[in-house]
Amino acid sequence: MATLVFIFEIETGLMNSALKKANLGKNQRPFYANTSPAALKEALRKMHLVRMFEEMAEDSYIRGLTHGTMHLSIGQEASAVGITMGLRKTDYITSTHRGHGHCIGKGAEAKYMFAEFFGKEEGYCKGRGGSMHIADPETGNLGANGIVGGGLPLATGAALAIKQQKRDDVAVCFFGDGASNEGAFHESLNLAAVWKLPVVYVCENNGYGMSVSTDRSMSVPNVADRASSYNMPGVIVDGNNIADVAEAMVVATERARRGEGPTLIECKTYRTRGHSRSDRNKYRTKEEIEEWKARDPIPLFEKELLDMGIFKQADIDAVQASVKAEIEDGFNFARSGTDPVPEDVTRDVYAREIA
Amino acid sequence: MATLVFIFEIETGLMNSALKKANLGKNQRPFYANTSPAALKEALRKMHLVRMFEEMAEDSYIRGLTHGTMHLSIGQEASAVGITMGLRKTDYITSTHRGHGHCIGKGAEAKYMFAEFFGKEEGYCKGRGGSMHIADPETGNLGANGIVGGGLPLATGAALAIKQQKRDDVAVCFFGDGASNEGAFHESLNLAAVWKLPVVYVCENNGYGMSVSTDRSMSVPNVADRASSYNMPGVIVDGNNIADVAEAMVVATERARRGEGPTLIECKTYRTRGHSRSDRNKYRTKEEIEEWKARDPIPLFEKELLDMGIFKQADIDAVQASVKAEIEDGFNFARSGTDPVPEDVTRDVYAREIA
Amino acid sequence: MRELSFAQALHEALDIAMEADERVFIMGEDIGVYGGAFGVTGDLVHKFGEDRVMDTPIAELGTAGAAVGAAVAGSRPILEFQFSDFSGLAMEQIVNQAAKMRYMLGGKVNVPVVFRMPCGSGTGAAAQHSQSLEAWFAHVPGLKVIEPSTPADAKGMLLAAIEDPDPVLIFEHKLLYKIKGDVPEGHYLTPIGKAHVAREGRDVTVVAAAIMVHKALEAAEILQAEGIEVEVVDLRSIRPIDTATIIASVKKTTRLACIYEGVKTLGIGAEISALVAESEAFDYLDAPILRLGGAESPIPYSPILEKAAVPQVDGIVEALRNLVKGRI
Amino acid sequence: MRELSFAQALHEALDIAMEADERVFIMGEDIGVYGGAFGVTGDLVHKFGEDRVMDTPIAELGTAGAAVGAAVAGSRPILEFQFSDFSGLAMEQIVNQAAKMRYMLGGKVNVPVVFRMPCGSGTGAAAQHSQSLEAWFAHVPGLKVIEPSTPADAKGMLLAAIEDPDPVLIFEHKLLYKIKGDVPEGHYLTPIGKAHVAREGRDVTVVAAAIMVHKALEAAEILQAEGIEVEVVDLRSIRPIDTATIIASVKKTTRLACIYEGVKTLGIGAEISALVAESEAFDYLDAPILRLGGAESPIPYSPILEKAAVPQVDGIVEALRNLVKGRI
Ligand SMILES: Cc1ncc(C[n+]2csc(CCOP(=O)(O)OP(=O)(O)O)c2C)c(N)n1
Ligand SMILES: Cc1ncc(C[n+]2csc(CCOP(=O)(O)OP(=O)(O)O)c2C)c(N)n1
Ligand SMILES: [Mg+2]
Ligand SMILES: [Mg+2]
Repeated sequence: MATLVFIFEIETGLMNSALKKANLGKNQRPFYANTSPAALKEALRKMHLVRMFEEMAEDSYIRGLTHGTMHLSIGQEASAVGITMGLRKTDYITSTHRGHGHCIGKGAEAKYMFAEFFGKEEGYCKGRGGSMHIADPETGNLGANGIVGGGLPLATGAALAIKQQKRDDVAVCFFGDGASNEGAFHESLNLAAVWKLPVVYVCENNGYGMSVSTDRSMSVPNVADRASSYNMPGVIVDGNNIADVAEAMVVATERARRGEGPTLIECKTYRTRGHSRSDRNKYRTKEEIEEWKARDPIPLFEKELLDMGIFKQADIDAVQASVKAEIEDGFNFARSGTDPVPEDVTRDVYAREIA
Repeated sequence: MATLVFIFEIETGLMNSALKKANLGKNQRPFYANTSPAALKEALRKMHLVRMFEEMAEDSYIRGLTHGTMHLSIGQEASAVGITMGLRKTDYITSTHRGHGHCIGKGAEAKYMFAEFFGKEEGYCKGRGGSMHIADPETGNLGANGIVGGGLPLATGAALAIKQQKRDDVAVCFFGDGASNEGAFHESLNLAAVWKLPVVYVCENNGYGMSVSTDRSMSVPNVADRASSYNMPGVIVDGNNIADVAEAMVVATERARRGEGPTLIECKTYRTRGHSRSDRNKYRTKEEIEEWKARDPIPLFEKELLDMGIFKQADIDAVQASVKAEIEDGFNFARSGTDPVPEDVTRDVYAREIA
Repeated sequence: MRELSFAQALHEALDIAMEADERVFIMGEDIGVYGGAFGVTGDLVHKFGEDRVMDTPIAELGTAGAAVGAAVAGSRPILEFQFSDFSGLAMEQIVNQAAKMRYMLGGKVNVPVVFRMPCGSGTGAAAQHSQSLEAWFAHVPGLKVIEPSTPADAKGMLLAAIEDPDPVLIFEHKLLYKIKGDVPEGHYLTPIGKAHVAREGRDVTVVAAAIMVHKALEAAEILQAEGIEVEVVDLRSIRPIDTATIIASVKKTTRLACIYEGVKTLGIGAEISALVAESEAFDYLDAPILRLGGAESPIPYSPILEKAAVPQVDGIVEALRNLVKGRI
Repeated sequence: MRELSFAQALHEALDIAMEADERVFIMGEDIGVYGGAFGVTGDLVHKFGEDRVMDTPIAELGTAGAAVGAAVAGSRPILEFQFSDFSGLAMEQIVNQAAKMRYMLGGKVNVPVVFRMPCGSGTGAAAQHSQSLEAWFAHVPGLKVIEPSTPADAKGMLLAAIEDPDPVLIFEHKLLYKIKGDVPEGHYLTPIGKAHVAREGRDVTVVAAAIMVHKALEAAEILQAEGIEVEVVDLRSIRPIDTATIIASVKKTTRLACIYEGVKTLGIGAEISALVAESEAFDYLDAPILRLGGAESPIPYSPILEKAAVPQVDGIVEALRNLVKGRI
């Protein structure tokens, strides 16, 4: 992260660092100096939204209101929101099985996400996808993916399309530490580097691929160590610190928009919940989980906002209250949604009906 | 290549460097100092055998005596022979579509190879495989492969079996620069590193994957640059110099046999023929081809042997003459081989016949 | 005999095979301390250690190929795909290498590898975790494809697969893991390639495999009350297929229904139908050959739609009734 | 009309599509200056530049997925597999992503990608370069699978594929590339999903695709001399299949033969047979349904064995003669 060049972004409130650099106090790192209070509040709101959305989803799951499986990203919200907060609607993301945060970060609404979980026609995928395929192409989210590493080639291709259409958008690819051992990682990063594509690969390294720790699955300590194989920058950030994440992302995004090619960002983070519901956490210790819980990204962000005097506690409380209301409304909206009818099982397989 | 630890090898004539180091004159690099004249002669013989075998095969192909396709390794003999000359019969290799050299290096006989090309029951694959699947499990050659990168996981698995069976054999995996962009490369090298498998990955980088040069297909200049992604040694050698190749291979093999894990060796070399017969060489210049022809590995080796006084011209002539006779005999043997009968098309699909 | 679940029966087969033969080892994602996504490997890692019950990185192509390579080099690997859907990443090694290696090498190597393939819908896991892809593999000479329906067969067929010199894929329907049944103790083999008449009847032959055998048996029970006698043939093996047993049954009942969960088009029922239609049994047929297969769609998430996407007992009953009564 | 080879016809389709629509681009191994392993792309790189005729690294999974991603992001990619056999490396992206994405996302995206799949045996390239795997893909809802047999159809169907909003795989039999035929000038579309009666006859219906259409027509010519009239239905599209045309033909001729190069078991003939056996045409059938498919083996290298591994004209003639004369 040599130099940070922030460009003013109407959609996001990030401001040009050239204008702002002069104002940097000792507590004012670029993220806080260059992000408008409105954008900071929006980021905080989204982090809470992700958290409360997942808590409610978990609860619904336990109560038997949804079926299937569900992967919670509780503890990883700083990475999801820090990466997406500076993106435009026309930028793309590809997401993972642990994708609720990415989806909300990119602009989805909780109510349609809930509707999807309840298998309703109002859901983002009209009830066909569920949690593992949650998507919102409207806001540039090309979808969660049930295939580990499945989004890597897709994001690479979206970036290729951007380049061929001479747009200055970017494609962002979320994936996990486990996914980095898939061949798709290697092929995709090599293609993007050779073709100088506008793509940012974001590894959310939460230390485990299901039950297998990175030191048992990876031959190097960091996923970012592999960036050198593709002649692209590899950046490691504290994934529980939204400022760290967002600053690295600005650099990567601008590099991509300038046509200088891809970047690999590794967010070191942790999922405090099990991999999915069948997980009995036999592969890690309680202490480890507790240590990470103490580094919860949401209070961490709130503390920085308070310390720097950007917000008062009352502002934060208001954010939380509004998110709570949004969650409740969304849940109710979804519960009373429309069930699909069996006859529609083959609808939307093809764009044009076939014989 | 920090230290070279040569172990005396009955099968190959390589001698312990501790014993030999004292004798190193200024022209006597480890390869020449530690390899018996018999083994050097055998290496030279095999290089000629590969060359003449392929010239004869090419000729047969042009004359319409064989069908299908054929990939010649002319110009790459130092790598094939340098890598295999120190191996035991119980070591494994996996080979590529350009695999005649590997096959001969590992111990196959020309006559059964010719028989295979002519589709005869006497062929190594009983006429079922042809050039692209030439194999000789008897000598540890698990086969050429029609799938670029197909041998990477296979060699990794053979190494896993060796480890599980507590043998001190090694598995050697030949592959091309083009193959290094396949996901199979990434997955295999990571597995081998994580599991510390006794495998040596040998990239024969001839500058092109079919028509695409490495600078158009790879995001780094050298395949060996990627070894760091797997926390394994990455060694670059002059693939046209058998001494260079063999010295690097001794280090890698011994490391593997000691249970210290995999190595990646990159042999920089060149194929002077086209990729296959349909190749019109539109992607490279005549000058480039001529430059490399001037670095032909066979004369290069012969010159060193003569310069160092290890052989006289007469010795070399004798080698060539004997190879020539072997080729002619082999060709005749093969031409008069047995054609398969159509009814046998489903023979050998299964080890046990199925219903 | 004791009752075991399907998953326990598979576990017991693995245990027995690993006890008996040092060359046998298991690899897969989260099969060690996690015990496997469906609990099949369970505690085996504690008994046999991490060298023989190997958690792998998430790398389906590499691990599948490593299993093939290990098999050729004299070991007896069993690879668990966490979901058989992920085999899409490993088709190259399964189809182009494992299936063809022996043949391409003139019969000079064996490839004794087993791929365990949890499959099927019904768990709400949607399009990428619910497929029934056995037809793909059954189309490939060099592979064997089995699909047991009972705990006893699961154990006996997995043992047969492990001891088989050729590559075998065992499809395990996820909804079967919890069903229980009598399972013999100790070592025994259930031969690959032999179907089993699970219920005798004279009015119509149903050919099914895995979970569809249970649905067909349920349907048969219901139809029995109406005086319709359904014969249920449990295929057990998809490649090779036991054509003789099917033909004998059809000659007796004169009607054939193929019921399968995979997508109808080019699913296993297509092959059963064609096998009978080209055989001597053709002349015995008194009605068109019925096929009930999966919908022409990916498996949807909504439980309502998910049910609609594969044959259910109601639909089977109705279709068989119509077939027997000539109302097709 | 002028005569073009099958390869030239495909080339012309690519040229026209790229002229007409800036979003169309081609990617693949050695399709640039090399011109493609079978010469289909030829000089297109000189006309459209390296950004629209992209040589790729050898990375089938990544490039297939990149094509899918580009399609979703508004481009119209065409990916050439150098040999369709290599799609084994890319099944994940073709089947789990391209085929399902639209459905999983509730119909909110289109995936207009074309995969070009050179296939088939006859070139001595052996087991890993000679397969006919169309049945795999035709088993997958969300994909369309076509397989033209003439230069005119090759052009019209490739254009239709490129303009189609859904993923289409076009199987191109390698032995067809050099055959010649009349090809209309300019832009036209040959609809996906419609079979074509290539020859009329009253004694037996042969359903075939791609190269087997030519072999069937040759056989028909020979049988004509014996007074046997063969109707040849050129399938053209494997998914969707034009059931109506097949059924109409069978009702007329009362006999059906399915002839295909892919492995017999679960090859496309299994589906054709089953479609007819479950249909109203069943009652019209005067003989068992004949299937001639590829041998139950990988494709061998030896030219003698290679020929024996797939249906040849002699064998087709004999089998049809026996079918019509009731000597099956
Ligand atoms: C190709 C594939 N292999 C395996 C799985 C099963 N699976 C789902 S998530 C997961 C772990 C993924 O680990 P990581 O990439 O680190 O993501 P995380 O779950 O930690 O967010 C596994 C093994 C899958 N869905 N797809
Ligand atoms: C998976 C796969 N993709 C593509 C091909 C077609 N092909 C055969 S050889 C070759 C080039 C391989 O390049 P490299 O690995 O550098 O080996 P070289 O031919 O240079 O020895 C290609 C593209 C193939 N056989 N397999
Ligand atoms: Mg992880
Ligand atoms: Mg090369």
